[in-house]
Amino acid sequence: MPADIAFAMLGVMTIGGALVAVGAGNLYRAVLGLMLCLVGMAGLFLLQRADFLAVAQVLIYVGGVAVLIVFAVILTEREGEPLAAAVNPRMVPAALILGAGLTAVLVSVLWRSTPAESPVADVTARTLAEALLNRYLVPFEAVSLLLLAALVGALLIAKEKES
Amino acid sequence: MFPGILALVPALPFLAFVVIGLVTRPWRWLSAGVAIAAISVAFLLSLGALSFLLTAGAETPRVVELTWLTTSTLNAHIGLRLDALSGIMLVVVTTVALMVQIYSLGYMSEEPSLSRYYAYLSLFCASMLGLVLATNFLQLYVCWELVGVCSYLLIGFWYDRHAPAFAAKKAFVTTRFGDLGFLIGLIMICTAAGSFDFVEIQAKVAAGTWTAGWLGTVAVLLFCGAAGKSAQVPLHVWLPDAMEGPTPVSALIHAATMVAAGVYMVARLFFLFSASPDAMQVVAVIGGVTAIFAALIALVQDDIKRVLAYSTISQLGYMMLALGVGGMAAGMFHLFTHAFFKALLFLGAGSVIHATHTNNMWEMGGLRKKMPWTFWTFVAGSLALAGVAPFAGFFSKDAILHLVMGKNLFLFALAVLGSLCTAFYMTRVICVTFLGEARAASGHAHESPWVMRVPLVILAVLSVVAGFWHAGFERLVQGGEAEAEGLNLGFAAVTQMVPLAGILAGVMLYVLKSPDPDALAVRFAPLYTLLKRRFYVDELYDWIIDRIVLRCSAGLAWFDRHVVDGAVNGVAWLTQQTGTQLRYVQTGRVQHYALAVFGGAAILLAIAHVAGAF
Amino acid sequence: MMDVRSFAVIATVVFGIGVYGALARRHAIAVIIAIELMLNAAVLNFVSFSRLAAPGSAVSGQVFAVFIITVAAAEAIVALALVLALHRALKTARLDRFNMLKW
Amino acid sequence: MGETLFLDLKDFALAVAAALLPGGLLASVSALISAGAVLVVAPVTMMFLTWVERKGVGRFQDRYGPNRVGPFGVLQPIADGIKMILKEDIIPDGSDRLLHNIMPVLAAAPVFLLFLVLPFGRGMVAADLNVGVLFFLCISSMQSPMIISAGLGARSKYSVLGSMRAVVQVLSYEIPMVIVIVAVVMTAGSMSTSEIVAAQVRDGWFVLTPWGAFGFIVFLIAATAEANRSPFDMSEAESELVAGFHTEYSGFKFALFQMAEFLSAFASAGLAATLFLGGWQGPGFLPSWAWFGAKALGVYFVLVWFRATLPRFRIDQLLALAWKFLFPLSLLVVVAAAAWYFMPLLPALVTNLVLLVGGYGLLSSWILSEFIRMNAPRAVPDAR
Repeated sequence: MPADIAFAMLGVMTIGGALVAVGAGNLYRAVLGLMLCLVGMAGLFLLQRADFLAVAQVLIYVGGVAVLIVFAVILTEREGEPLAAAVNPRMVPAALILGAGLTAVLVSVLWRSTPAESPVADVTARTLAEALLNRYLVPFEAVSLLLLAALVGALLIAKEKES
Repeated sequence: MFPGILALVPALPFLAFVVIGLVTRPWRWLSAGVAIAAISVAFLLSLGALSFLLTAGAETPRVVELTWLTTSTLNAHIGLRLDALSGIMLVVVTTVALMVQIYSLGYMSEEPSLSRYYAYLSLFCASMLGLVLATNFLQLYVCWELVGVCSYLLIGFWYDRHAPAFAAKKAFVTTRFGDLGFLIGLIMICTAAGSFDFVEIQAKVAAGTWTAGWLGTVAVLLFCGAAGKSAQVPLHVWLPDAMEGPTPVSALIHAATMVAAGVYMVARLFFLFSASPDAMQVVAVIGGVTAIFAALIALVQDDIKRVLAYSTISQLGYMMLALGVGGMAAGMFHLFTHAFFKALLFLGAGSVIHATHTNNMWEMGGLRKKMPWTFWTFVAGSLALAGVAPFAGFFSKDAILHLVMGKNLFLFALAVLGSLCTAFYMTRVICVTFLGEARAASGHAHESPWVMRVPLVILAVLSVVAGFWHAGFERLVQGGEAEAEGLNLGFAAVTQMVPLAGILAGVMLYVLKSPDPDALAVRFAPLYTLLKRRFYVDELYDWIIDRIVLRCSAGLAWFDRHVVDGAVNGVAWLTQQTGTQLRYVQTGRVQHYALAVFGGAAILLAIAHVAGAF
Repeated sequence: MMDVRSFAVIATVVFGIGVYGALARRHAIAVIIAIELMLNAAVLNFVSFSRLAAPGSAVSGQVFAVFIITVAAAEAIVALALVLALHRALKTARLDRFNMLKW
Repeated sequence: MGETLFLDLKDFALAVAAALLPGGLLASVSALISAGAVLVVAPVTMMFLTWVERKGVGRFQDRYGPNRVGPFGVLQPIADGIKMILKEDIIPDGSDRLLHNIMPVLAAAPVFLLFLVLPFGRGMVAADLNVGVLFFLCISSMQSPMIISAGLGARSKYSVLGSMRAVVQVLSYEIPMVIVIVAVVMTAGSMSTSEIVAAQVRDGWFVLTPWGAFGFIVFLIAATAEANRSPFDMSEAESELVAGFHTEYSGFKFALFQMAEFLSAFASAGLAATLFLGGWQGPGFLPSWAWFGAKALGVYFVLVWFRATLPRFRIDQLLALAWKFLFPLSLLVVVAAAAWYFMPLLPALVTNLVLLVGGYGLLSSWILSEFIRMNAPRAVPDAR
């Protein structure tokens, strides 16, 4: 089935991107891995007919957040501090055990659950927009306020102090 | 209309207190005006209440109440109770307070913090009036303590001087001893009755709910409070020292507010006391002893205000004596008349002090010419105090003596002796202060301004005429059930000899100098010293405190410092050590914290999963 | 293979990888990247599980996903600004050089 | 005549496929055919565009332009391509080899996706997504990380500076562009490109309304900047940065970047035609796809015109243009579009004119005066 093939490819892309994102010693490559993972995620959304979300995901994450991260990397890059020492060796065992353990527990939870009928919800941009602007209007506005606050706050924090 | 509108009587002075404290403090004469206006309205209302009682009868108390707070076991109310006792007391308190406040305009005219003075006075009146109108123990107690606080504030009004501050503290602490007993008694009776209300408790007492012995215990405990407030032996020591306060305040304390509270409380709870003959006996004996004890001390004091202070203690003893032998009406009548002439005497003494700037009688003398108004009003007050007919004191004291004679001859003897002393020392005061040669301080003395004279005159008139109301008073208080006893002319004629003898003795000693008082003092030196040192009561207390209380305290302090503090410090040390060790867990690295958070979440999740939650 | 569970497994794995990265990586920006991974795993779960919701309310899951994406963007902005400020103050963006968050 | 030419071709191919393959794969095959068509058409278009560009600029500059290879030099792009492929591929020392190698591909690949949602003619849209316009935006926004990664992959100062400028520019101009598109989407009531064209069939071209005219201008300027084309080609300003982010790329890698640039510019032109110029519709003497091609090429010609005519902006002026002039105008366009949608014709016209001409005239003149005041030369304190 083409959909299954697409799912497998996207899954590999997502997980592989995630592995690159946390594994790459070079931060630029890590960002690329993140982008790969996010695009794979968008594909997984698309497979579930969440068109709008897929597109928004790419627009916001790949077009926005990833670029911001790259900018931050450029601005914080320093000579003589090799990015290669990317992981803290003393944290690695604990982090590995915790990450693997958490994944194992959650997968085990999923395994025990009974598989349910999984219809593909028919959510179009129109229905999503109607939900956002009717039922979820107040949270929607609150989120816009939050964005504004975050924007102003980030500007204030990051601004160079004038000497 | 009555008694609801009477809420204004305590409320107005209280409001004056608030207004003065918050608004008019910078303008001292305005503050005085506010206070006087408030008390004037309260005075008029009180007069209205009394006349209402006289026309409508006072057999049953009129009560309005609001629920203050409700618990599962107790309901506390706040209310107003208008009956003969409270009606009369309202008039007494507001009259004296009004006179004192007007008088203070002159006496305190140079005081910079006049606003504070009038604020305290207003609060003092408000709390006393609230006490008078109380319907239940709780309200009574609250007002009772407020009265104590106000007296503390006013005695220590000149708090920047050592003596007033010390006297204020002494007054507060001493009355506190009595209040402890009062509080215990109050808790006992109220928990036993399940109510604070006088009416309910009275009903239960009348129904014979409790044994006489238990009631006696309660009554004696309650009487402790009264003894403290009304300066009965052995808790009288604060009152003479309280003379350090401004003289008008002394007048107020002695005549209407502070000391009257004790007597009033006993009268108000008379139903309780009269249920226990033993308690009545205690009251009577304490009263009688106080009466003669204080009168004896008063004989030899040099300070004009101290003489008056001891005379107050003595007169309060008479009131208690009357109450103790069952003469509620007689006791209250004495309170009534005493309020007027004692206020008069204090204001007169204040006038003298104002003119001479000294308290010592031996520095005055010959003031009769220079201060005629003060002299004549003072004489009127003294005659009333001595119990010379037909002044007010005669009627009230005579009633008490008559009553006591019928009950207990020993106490009667004490009372008669006290009466003799009273006449003597008042004669002494007048002779030394106003007659004879002018001495050091009276050279530049002059009559006081009219704002001080007017209250003197009004009170003098009241001191003369108040006694004639004794029959009506008795009817009002007794509620018409017992026919007024009336004046026993024969008995009065006999007892009248006593004050006259006292006056005669005084005149002989201090005008004619035969025998010479100084020679007498030398001759009876031990007795004189004993009296001069006020029976060594203060010294005894000092000794007790130094030797017993402070030593026990030292032991307890050691315990507190080493055992209690040690335990507390030990706990603190333990906490600190634990924290010192634990803070190494706080590495300051955000990823370690995140590890802890995620780890905790993972473990919880795993436990829930294994337990089968999902 | 297209049922909700397989999507959820992918989300879980990505989340686990994110946890590892957030804990083990040294550079603050790498940690932010890992946090973004975790947030996205959550978004994927919202989208997937919304399919199991009653017809008509499936949209709620996607609405939540929209909110998460928005908030994640805001979070990323603030976090990066903080990293910049940190870098300016301490001349490093390595979290293991930064241990003032104590006592 | 030929209206359904391409659709018929596809149907024929599908019929052949249906005969040869099991039925379940038919949908996939259909998608593959459409995608394949896009993949074939795009490079051809790109070649044509380079020729148009060079020829056009040449004529504007009063020279002939390419005229040696083929008639009027039409085969020049093929010659260029051969040259590019044959050139040496230089990977500078110290560059990130991985990034250097994959970034050109990753930068070029998404551009093809842009063509998926453009309706080339009646019924000729490869993927009629209900979020079509948003899809277009999302793909074009993917350019910025690609550009910056390409610049960083080269690890050259010129590349890094060029890529950062490019990204700042793209992000800044994306905002007025998106807001203007919101106005169109609001009016059409859909984000699907074919629906938007259908709405213009119903209501007339949007460019003919006041808000649409202003919106079209904003869109055109923003699209020019998005495509990093002159006068907004800061990122590859030869005089300052050699060639911006693709300085260190040569040979076919350079060709891929060039292709991405030309194609995205053309896709933007196509989107402009779709959103404002009525898409494929036009008088029936030409087939719908021809109308679309003509309109898109017309818009593209305007872009060439810009390039040939206008001098380059300074970077701060460029950003100021986006934030201080286009951004307020785009917001006004949205309000005006709403007024147009809800009001009868005459009041709507008045409102639009008041808002856009009066309101924006005042606003922009105020902003301009402030801008000039702020940028006025200041007395430089004596340097000791």
